[in-house]
Amino acid sequence: MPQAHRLDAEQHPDSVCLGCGCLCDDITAVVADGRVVAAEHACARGEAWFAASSEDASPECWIDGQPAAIDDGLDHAAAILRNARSPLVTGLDAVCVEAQRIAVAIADRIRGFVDAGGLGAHESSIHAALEVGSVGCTLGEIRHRADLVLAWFVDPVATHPRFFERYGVDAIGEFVPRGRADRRLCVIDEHETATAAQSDHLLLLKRDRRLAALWTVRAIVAGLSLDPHTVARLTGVSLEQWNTLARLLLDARYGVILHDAGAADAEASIESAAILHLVRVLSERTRFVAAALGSGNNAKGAEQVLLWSTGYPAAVDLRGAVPAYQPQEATTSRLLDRGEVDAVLSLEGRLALDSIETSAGCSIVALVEDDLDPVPNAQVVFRVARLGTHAGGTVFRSDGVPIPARAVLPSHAPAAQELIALLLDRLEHAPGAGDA
Amino acid sequence: MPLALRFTSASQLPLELDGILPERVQALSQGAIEKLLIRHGNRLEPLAEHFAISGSIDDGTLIFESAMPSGHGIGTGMTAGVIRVVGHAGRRIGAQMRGGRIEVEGSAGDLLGQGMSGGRIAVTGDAGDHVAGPLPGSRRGMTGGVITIAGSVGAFAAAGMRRGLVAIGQSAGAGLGYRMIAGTLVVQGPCAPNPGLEMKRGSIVLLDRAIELAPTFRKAGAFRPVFLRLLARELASLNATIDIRAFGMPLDLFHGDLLTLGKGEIWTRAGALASETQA
Amino acid sequence: MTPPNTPGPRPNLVEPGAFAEAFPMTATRLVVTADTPAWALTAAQTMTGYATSVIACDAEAGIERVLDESETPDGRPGASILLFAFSRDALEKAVSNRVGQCVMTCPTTACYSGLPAGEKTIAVGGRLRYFGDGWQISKQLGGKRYWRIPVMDGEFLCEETFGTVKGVAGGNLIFLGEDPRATLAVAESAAAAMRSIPSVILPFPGGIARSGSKVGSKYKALRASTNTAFAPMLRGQVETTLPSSVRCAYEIVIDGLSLEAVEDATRAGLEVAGAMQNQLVAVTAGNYGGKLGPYHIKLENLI
Amino acid sequence: MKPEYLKIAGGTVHDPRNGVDGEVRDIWIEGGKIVSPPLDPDARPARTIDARGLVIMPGGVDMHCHIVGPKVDAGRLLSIEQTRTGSPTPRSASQRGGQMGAVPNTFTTGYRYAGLGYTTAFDAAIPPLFARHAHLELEDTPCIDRGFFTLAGNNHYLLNALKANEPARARAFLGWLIDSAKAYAIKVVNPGGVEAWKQGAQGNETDLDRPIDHFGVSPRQIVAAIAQAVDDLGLPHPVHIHANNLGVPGNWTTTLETMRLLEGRRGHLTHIQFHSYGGKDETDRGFRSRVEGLADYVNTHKNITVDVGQVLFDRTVSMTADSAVGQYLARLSGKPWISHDAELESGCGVSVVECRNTSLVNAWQWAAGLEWYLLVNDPWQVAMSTDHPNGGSFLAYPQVIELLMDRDARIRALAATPAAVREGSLLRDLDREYTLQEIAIITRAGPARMLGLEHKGHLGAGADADVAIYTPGPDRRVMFELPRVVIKGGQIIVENGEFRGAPDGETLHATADYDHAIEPSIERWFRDAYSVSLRNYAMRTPVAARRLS
Repeated sequence: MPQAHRLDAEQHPDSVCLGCGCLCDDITAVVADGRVVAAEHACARGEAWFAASSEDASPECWIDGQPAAIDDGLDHAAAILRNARSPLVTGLDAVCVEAQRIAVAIADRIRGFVDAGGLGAHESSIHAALEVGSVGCTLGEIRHRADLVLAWFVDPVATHPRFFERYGVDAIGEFVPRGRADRRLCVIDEHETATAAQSDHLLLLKRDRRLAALWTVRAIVAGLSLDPHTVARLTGVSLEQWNTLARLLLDARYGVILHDAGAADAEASIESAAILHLVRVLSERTRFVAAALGSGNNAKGAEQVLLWSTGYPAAVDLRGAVPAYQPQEATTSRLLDRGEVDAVLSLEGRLALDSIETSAGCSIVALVEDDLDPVPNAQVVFRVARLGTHAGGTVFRSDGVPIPARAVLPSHAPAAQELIALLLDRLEHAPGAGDA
Repeated sequence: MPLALRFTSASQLPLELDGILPERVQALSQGAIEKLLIRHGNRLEPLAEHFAISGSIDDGTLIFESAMPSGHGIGTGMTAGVIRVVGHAGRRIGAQMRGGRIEVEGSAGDLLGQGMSGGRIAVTGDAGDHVAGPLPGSRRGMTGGVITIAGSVGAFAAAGMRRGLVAIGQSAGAGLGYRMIAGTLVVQGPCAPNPGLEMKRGSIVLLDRAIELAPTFRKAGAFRPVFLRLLARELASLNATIDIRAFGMPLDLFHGDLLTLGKGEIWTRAGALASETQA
Repeated sequence: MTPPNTPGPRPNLVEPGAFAEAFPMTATRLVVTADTPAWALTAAQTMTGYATSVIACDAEAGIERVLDESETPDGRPGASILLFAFSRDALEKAVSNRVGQCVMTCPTTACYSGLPAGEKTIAVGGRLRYFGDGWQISKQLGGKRYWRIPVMDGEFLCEETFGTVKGVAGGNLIFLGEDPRATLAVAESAAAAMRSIPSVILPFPGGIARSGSKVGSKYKALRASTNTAFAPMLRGQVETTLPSSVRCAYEIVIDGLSLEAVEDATRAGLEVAGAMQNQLVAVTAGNYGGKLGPYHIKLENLI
Repeated sequence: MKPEYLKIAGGTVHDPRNGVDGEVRDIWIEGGKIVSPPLDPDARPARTIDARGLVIMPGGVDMHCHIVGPKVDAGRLLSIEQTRTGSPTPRSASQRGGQMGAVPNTFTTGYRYAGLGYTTAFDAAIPPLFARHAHLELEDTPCIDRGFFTLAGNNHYLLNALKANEPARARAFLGWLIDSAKAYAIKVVNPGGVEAWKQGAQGNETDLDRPIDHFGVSPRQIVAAIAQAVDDLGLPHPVHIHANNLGVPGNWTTTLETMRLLEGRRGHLTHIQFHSYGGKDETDRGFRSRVEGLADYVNTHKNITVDVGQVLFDRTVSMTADSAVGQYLARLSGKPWISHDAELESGCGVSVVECRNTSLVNAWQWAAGLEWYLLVNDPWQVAMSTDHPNGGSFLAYPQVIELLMDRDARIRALAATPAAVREGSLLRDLDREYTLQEIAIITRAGPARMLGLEHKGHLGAGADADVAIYTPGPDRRVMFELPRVVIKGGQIIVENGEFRGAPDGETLHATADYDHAIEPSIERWFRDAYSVSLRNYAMRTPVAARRLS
């Protein structure tokens, strides 16, 4: 990290990097010439994230592809949303909690659907929590206590470069005073990943064998006897190796399974639930937790805001008098794929871009952070200040810890929460507001 | 004479048809039926705005005459009478159904028979995900009734099922019988690997020739118990598209999921498992 | 059985005014099936043994009919059985004991209710399931619940509840003759004809009882004792109802699911008696003076 | 500008703090506050509420509930089925939609509290690490003033300070913590026990005097030190104690010891019902209520206050920072369980539970709760709570009031419990019936006093104009379920049973005058130990909050 900065450079300590799910908040962003010239403590990925902070020059609003005044854009957007019969507010995971709260209020006023985002990664984790619950912890607990880390089809060394340094494995902790030397790292993955290269134990497992493998481990932990041939055939790994792994898990004082954020398919849901089940059973014998490696977005915030303001974690239908939970119906991808919405307020502009094919006949109001070309097929586009560099706001880390991202650069464009607060105001006070 | 509803609207937006039930319209005049409110997107609109209504319901039958993939919740909470749907229909058909009969001449969307506790649903085409599954936030699926589907189904069919019978004429997707509590499930065609995970009780009969079970299912042997004869007869009487000749010879019995009680049973054709678990 | 063109019975063959006095009893019908007709019959015979009279048995029972494959719920050979008892509780106990001891134990069998489960039912599989020691499996098919109880040749399947009806028990015919052999031959033919009537059974051995009874006894502990009035060898010692030439009386007791069925069976017996009248002195019926049973089946009305 | 008055005329006023017991008075409101009647004889109120024949009380104060924060969201997640089937609060121009399950959304929470005449509520268990989350959520909780207590009983910094025998550092840290979290009070949950549980699956602290591994301080030391520090800091509410061994048979001795160790220092023992069981010692055969001895102690020690944590017979969600209890309950039910360890601070356990009057344990819990209300002589020492949603919903308060005011209703309910409770509980012989004045104390004036809320829980001049007006009737449950008028900060929220508007409430927090010399040490601590930086942890930016100190 180069430490020599121009004399007029501004230092912003404790800045938050949204480059990955680590949400490292010990970054000193160094600002000069209206951009972040250095991000001290950041990994390469984080440096790139800060460096991508663009100049804040392009227009703040487009209507039908033409630059326009924000006021006009708001009027136009409000008209679209107010007249919509089946509107969707989505992309909540791209914005801060403050904006998410307003987004839910907008969905409530326009009587639409509201959902976190397009990828549906939350589906499996929510499904799993409903089936099993979850035994977890904040990332700092992993650092202080975990003497066994099992990386299950995740490669944090590559995707979350500072994870081991900050939250576990390499870090010194209260109950793991020698850091890495006090911990075991097990990796189960398809390939010899960067994380695998650092592991003490590695099991190579084909992706489509994940459920068979989880059931094998669960059975061993439960004390069931298994047929070695069947296990080898179903998992491609010998029963003996699974027994060894199970022993490691049971011998841990505080073990953690690191897994990914999930996916929208059935197998991923079952897999997530099985991991949580395994952890719950292990918790009867020792301390064990599961932790999802988040991404740099605010998916956890979206889940929490939706829970507290509607009672449900995602895919909420606010068309009726009370919120309804439609986890298998009102997700963004399903609604768009099926053409069941006639207007979309997307707080995550790329979502609108991605779904052009399927959303024909549907009006789009989009918020974008970058000065991209106007979003094709969107009627109204607002450029908002980039969260974490140009705008502040609270982001929930994947472990639920709220972290306030702050602006380090000035912005002409409003923050997402400011912009949609104006939009909500239009919807509440313009003629026709509150009509059923 | 049945009461016929022909879909005349151009809208593709979701229509919630949950209040349109034989037992409800029975007592209503044509005019009153036309004024029944249905949810179209986020508004309540009269039925007549979307449907041409003819006939009357003196025989207890209500017919949706046209394909309606965006028409959801048909037969929700139904207790008596008959609903026929001609053409593909939307999601949540027969949700929370307690009695009566729904016939879909076409395919059904996701969540067919969600939270169903009684009655009979027959689908000539395919059905989507979560057939006979639980209501949102619940872990318990269908608690009674019969669903037959001539075609294939998506993921999580009969997940959390508590009671009743589901027969699937062709293939089934992942999560078949996941966390099944009890009940009976028959699949004629191929099914995704690992059916019946975490099932506690209940019977799953898989008639395809290649089945993959989790390692926590254990073989008991090949049997032909009387209950399979009864099941075959029941399937025949339901006109389910299941080849009941397979029931004429012993089937392999596996018990599981040993992780969760292990009192469930999966029946397969003899030798359908490439290698069998024995402990 | 009865030859066609049978001439009518001679006058006074049927004792004038004779009537059978019948009682309501709770009744059920079981269908027992097995892999072979022989095992089905074995189960049926065993479970209907020692079931002649509720005077000293837990129930009155008999095989109603042998069933072929097309007639049973599971497509196997079987038999239908009727059982009668004084109360539904008594019936439930008798049926579940008998099914438990005589059907469940019998190779390859299964057991079903032969009556629709109306308002009144008795639990059979519902009681026997506990034999499964926790491994029993409940199955609902076609609106009925079955219990699958693991046993050594696989599993014993038994329907959970059996429908019951108010049946009629104690219908009877008494054949009076001079020659015991000839009288018995008539009774045998009559029993055969009566058994072909649906919904009835003749609970006594071969359908025929020789020890007709009267209510009460000189011994306080006994509720019934030999019917002295019909015992020919007591003719010199007690008052008798037997005509002087009669040396032998055989009784056929009829239990049926309805009064009509009992009457039909009685009629069938009378027809045989008519056809074989030259082997009889008279036909009569037993009663208690009409004070005990609500049903009076007058033989004359059935000719 | 002329003052705009709202006058509540001719009502029967119950204002225990000001010694008003059922007197007919006029209440004048102006600028969101209760004011003295204007001296100007010509002063005319802009609006007068005719309250003749009606009962007037200050707005209710719930001093211990769980309404915000990560564990409440976890509870929402696990109770979707209850929410989906709960009674609706339909959307209107002034209201967001919601359904009242065991754990309703924040809006429904606010509306329903107001709908009962409650205008203030405190969430009892927020780890400081999640304070920011709690504050965001409180901002979405309308109609009530609110705040939270923050957790300190298993905090590593504090344990280290106690281990080093540095009470001054511990005190300064607690002051800093209150300030940093913008919390209202300091709470301890299973002091030391949560840390012990985190160190090993079977770990928990069963003995007040056994030092916790690694830290070498005992629960007794933790509670005593925090109680002293809170007193020394002059926080408005004393240490809020969720004692060790919650729910464990025989735990009454732990509870008694915990009261004793306060040695005259102020202390509030919360959901005391869950800590009042016999069953382990030699004289007790099995699980049962052991309230009597504890209540006697409270009756003779004015330094102690309690809230009850009444259990009702219903389906609900258990949520606690006591991870060990969370796991115990989940093990019993086999149902979904959410546990979440908060680094260096706390734990969290959430699971779905159902209480039945046919269950011996549940029935004893129910009886123990009522015994508490009836055996504490001075109503100022006992506050009403259900530990919402743990023992039951706050919506059950009218039901509890009925059981307290009507002995016959109580005996009827008792009759439906198992024989051991029916015959073994003291309830059979307790004839006490609460008066309206006493109800006003345990639901409003008392909790406000316990919390040190000068502006709440009374109707004297200067108080917040939070007022509940009830229609008196023999059916106390109906009376308290359906207030005629509810006023919050001078604004009418409920009138004639109808919802009139949903004002935003305020978040109330305390401030402490602590020794700022501690800050470098805390900075070092954060750099070395936390997964977030100090600057991103502490709530430096003002929240929409009112400071109370």
